[in-house]
Amino acid sequence: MDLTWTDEEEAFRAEAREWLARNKPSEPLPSGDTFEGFQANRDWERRLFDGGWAVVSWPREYGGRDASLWEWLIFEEEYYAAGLPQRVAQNGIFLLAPTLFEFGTSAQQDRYLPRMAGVEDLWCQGWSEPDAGSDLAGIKSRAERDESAGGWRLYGQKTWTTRGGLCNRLFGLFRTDPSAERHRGMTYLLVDLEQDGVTVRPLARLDGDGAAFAEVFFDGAFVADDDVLGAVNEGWSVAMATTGSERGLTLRSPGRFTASVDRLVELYRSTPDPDPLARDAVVRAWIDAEAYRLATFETVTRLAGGARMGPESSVNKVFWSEMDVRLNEAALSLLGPEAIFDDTPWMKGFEFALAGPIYAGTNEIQRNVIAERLLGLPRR
Amino acid sequence: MDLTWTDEEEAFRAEAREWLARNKPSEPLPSGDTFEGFQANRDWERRLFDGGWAVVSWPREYGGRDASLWEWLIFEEEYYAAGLPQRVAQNGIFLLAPTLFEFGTSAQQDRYLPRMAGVEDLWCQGWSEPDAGSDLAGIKSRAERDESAGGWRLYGQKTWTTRGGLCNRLFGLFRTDPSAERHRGMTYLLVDLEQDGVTVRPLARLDGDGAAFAEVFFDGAFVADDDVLGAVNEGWSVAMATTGSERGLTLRSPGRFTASVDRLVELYRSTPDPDPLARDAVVRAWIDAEAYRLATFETVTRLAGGARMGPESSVNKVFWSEMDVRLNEAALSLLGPEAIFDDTPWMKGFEFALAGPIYAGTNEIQRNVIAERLLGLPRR
Amino acid sequence: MRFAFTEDQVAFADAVRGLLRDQCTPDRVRAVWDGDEPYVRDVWEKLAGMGVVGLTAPASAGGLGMGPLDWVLLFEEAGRVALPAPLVETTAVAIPLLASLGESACVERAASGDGIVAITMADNVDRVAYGASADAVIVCTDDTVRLLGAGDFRVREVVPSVDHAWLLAALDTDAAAGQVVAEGPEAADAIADAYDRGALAAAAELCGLGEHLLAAAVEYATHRKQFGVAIGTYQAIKHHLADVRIALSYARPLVHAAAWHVAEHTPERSTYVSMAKAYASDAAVLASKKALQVHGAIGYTWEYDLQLWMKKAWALAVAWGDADFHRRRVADAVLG
Amino acid sequence: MRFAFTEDQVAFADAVRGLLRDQCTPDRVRAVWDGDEPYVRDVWEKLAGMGVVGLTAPASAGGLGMGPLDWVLLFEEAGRVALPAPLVETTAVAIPLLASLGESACVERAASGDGIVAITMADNVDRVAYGASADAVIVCTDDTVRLLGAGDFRVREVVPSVDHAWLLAALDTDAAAGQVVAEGPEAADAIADAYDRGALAAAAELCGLGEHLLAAAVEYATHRKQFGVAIGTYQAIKHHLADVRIALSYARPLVHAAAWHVAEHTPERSTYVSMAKAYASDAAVLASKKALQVHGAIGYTWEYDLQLWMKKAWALAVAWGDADFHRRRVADAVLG
Repeated sequence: MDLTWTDEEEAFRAEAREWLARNKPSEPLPSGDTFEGFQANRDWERRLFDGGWAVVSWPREYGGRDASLWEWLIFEEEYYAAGLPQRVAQNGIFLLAPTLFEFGTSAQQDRYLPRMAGVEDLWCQGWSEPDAGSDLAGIKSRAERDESAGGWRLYGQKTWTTRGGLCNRLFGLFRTDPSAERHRGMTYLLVDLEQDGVTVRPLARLDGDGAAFAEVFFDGAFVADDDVLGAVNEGWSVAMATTGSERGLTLRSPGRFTASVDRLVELYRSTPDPDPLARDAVVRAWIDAEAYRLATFETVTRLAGGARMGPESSVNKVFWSEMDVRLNEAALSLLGPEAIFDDTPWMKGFEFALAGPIYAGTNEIQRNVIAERLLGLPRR
Repeated sequence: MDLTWTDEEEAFRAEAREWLARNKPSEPLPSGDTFEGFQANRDWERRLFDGGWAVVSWPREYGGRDASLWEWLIFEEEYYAAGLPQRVAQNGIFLLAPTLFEFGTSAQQDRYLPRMAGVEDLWCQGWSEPDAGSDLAGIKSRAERDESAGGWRLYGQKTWTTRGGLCNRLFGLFRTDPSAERHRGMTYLLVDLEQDGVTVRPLARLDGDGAAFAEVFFDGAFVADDDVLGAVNEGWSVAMATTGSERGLTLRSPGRFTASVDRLVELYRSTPDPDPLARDAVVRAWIDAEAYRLATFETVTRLAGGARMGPESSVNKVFWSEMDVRLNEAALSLLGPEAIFDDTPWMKGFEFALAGPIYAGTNEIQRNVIAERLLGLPRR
Repeated sequence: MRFAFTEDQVAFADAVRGLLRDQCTPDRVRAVWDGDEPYVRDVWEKLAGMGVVGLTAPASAGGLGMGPLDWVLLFEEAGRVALPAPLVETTAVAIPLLASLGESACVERAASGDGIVAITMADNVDRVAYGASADAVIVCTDDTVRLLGAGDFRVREVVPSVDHAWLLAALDTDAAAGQVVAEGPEAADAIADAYDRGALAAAAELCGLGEHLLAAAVEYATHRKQFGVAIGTYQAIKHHLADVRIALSYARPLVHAAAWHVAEHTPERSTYVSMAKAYASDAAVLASKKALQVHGAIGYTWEYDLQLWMKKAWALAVAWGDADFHRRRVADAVLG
Repeated sequence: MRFAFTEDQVAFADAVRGLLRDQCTPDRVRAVWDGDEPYVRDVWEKLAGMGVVGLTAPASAGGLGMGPLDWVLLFEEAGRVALPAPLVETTAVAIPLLASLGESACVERAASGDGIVAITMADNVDRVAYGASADAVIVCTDDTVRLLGAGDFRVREVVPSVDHAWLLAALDTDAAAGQVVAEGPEAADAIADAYDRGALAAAAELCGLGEHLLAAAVEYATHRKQFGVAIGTYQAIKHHLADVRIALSYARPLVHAAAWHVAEHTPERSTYVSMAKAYASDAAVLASKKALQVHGAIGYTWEYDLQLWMKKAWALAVAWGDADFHRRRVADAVLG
């Protein structure tokens, strides 16, 4: 065991820190989940790409710098410590990209990865549907074969599509075999949203951000055969690779929480005569964030040794999502009567955190997975 | 609304307090759940009976004083405030007696109630079996018809029978219709344990009290027809009246918790430099106990107006059982390093409290009842 | 000992419930959220017509001369519909405060529903609920009660609480503006009682908010299907909502007992109010979180009405002292 | 950065696990509970034979000269079988303390397994774990380390902890008895390090105890049937046990990191030890409560072995500082 960074890693950290300090926007960025604030975020992320920092762990040919997982963690720590926000490109670079690297053809990789990293394409995820939330296998949107056009025609509806109203592309699951049921007969498709037969209706989030979600309606939109990711009718297993990433390591790097908890400690120190109960809540949040960071180091050590993420990603997801709620509640409790106001970073953080136990598989589903797949308790 | 006691009630309280102060044992009683400590408790409860305080809410003819439910609550407050322990007679007087009053013949009432109140008979409950815990309808013990003897022969096993090794009588459910299943075909029987065909094997409790439970084995023991309570094969509905009492009002009178929380406050006051977190835990326990007391007052007002306890008794049971755990944990947390020792009242209280979420229907089952019967959520 | 309301008290609450259910619909709450009006004026007028707004005013001022036992159930009903109107501020707090200090003209106007009276108990006038739409503002500082008339203050800024129907105004005023209604120990006592009434009324509204959130979640879980069955058949959902039922079932008796103690002006009244506010705040916040979790993504949108209740619960759980504050107050009384 | 143990470290732990699984069976734990012996002497001798007892002693004293990264996994194994023996006291705390202060004779004897060394860090000798069966007792007070030999103390009374296999002795001794091994700042530093090692070893044992309690509950829930199905099919049971899995899965990395910080003697070592002990204490107590709830009545009996693990978890959660104490220590370091 060695919990120190190498000289190379320290140099990487110093380089990232310096670049971010020099290049980050002088003012805090507006929310990227609003129509008004989106472009400023996109501009910033383009700058990140131009500086070679958009996708550090990707190969250089696609805009990355071949960084190790360790370096990616370091970058994330520095990124969030600099006060920078979650990326508008994140669903592409963190959820689709791992699947593209694993299942995509080289043509698909060449076509999409650089534009994704450079925020020329913005990708949203087309998983959930009105009747398929926790029960993802219940999706009904379908792709009908259009042999003459060499592809598929889409029909149906997706919903809770993050930033759907701001994205030009969608990756999602569609039924391609009408005779198959549940997990079978679905195909993972890469869809151009800027075409006839697609209607996007934005949905505002609990905190009022107007472009946070969208409903996406398909009525004959076209997907060419070379935009099928993986094999036809094998979409479920292709998609599962992505949901593993969503629940596991990539969606919530420890740097996000160590940065939040550092701000919480600052808030504590600047609070006159803080309540001892709030002190306890703050130190619990601090320990939680440290536990999460160390558990991630353990995971990354295993992954670096060739292991793959299994159902323990569900342990991860429950932990970070509930930690995030507690962390923001600790801040609200420190704020006391001031906790009543809207648009403070902590109320916004609390509202944002409340989504954690719901999305990427509800925590109820995750606990079922932990019980059945990690502990071996019997399914019904 | 009037949260004051009448002059009569105040007089009743003063009389009870004075009698208890004059008559209670000079030394704290040993645990009544041990073979060594049982007799001292029985002696004390006999004295209570002789003084007319054993069963205050019963009719005078059976040893009570026709007290109202309010007076019963007052007596319980005084009883526990005097530092007196849970009664060894309790399963008879609190669980069987309400059923006897409602379903018993006058002959049964005359035969059993006075001896129960006078601790001449000690009753235990024969509900659970090795394969029927939460699933009470899964019981298998049976009573076979013995026409010539005018009664029934018992076969099978009961378990978790509280103080079974110290009691001479058992009330329980036995299958009398071999063709019926689940809730049907059971009969509520009153069984003499001091006869051939009965074997009692005591089981020690988590805290070491050796007579706390027993397994009771039946192999041809006899129950005469006049010891059938209610109708043959109608035992389930007869028994449900008793489990209502167990979960609801009678098993845990608020006086028990207000007395415990008063001791907790004393402990807090005698703790040098108590931690602010422990202060918070103590005040939470204090509020919990007050909430429970007030909710009981509301219930008693409804009962006095002719209402009956329904599924809200499950709300009650979850609340008091989990409050009791928290209350004892608050004390252990105040004790700090001293919390490690066995045989302190608070460790004993903690261990005792841990049974609360398990017995009288686990809290998982109670929450199902609350969800399905109070909230109307669909069964599977 | 009788822990129950009178038939009249229950009947009044039922009548108010009926009125609010019909009149204070979610689209009316939305109108206030959207800034169309500062509170639901038409509903407020109807409540005034029923006598609700002025119920705490003496008969001589056009009121019903009622006390906390008469109004506590009404505030639960106000919470149940997330009523966006100053019932806590004007009816529970301001009117009885002014009436007890012999200030009748303002009481009469407020009781009639014609003008609303805002109140602040902070050291400043920077966060006055309904301050932007009030005709009069009571400023309570230490042992002075000052009444500002319409000409005595200007609105500098409106600061949204997380409940967009409950706006706080920063006012500009002179230190000597308005009229000193009371000073000294008498004023200090009246202010303390006013604070207790505010916390009590807020606690009752929180109970009503919690009951609605629970009912909405039960309704959703009964009809929403996943994996081929209603999600309410799942034990995890059942236990989430059972926990809410338990929390609310023990908050209400504390709130009702606190109303009795305030009505009787017992020495323990503030302790009971604090127990009630602590419990009700926690129960309503629990209800909001569990209701959101049961609803899932749909509850997390701006469009869906669940947020109207959730955010009012969050704001009210903090207003009039949060649960930690009130538990400290109980601890100081009980533990010394 | 490499957050993993070496193959040797894992292999050593596996070997110890095998030995303990075979030798330290529940009936052996029961024997200590029943007072037949003060600790499992035969198991202790076998552990000594494997080098475990003396692993922290220098080679010159017959030990393996190993540090926390070598032993932390072993303590998890000791917890898994609820080992009733002074592994924390003698191996993690006393031997390295005496060795660091140059006290070799006593170290050599302890490392061989022939005699055990008890230690107290309180101001008195009233609660000395294993004091009744120790050949030597270390008394640490402020900045003095005193070593009492067999003739320097008498056992006045034995006080049972809730874990009946972990007995505390009240000793009689003279203030000047025994030998002062170290004094002054050097002693104070050594005592602080010893305390950290004790808390770390206890945290590791708590993880092992928690893992066993979880495994026992999973096993029971898989086979126990009610309503015609295994109770482990119920979502409420699943979620109880998932919560235990989560708590333990985040406690272990903290314990392992704390071992590294102690091994490296970093400035943050005490803070990491405190984080580990706080988390492990809470996780093990949670495991005990959920395991009991899943077992129901059977787990609530004296006969059933679950109590051996539960009560050891309760005792160890309090020993070497409870979770609140250690969180305060973290707060003092992090928040000032």
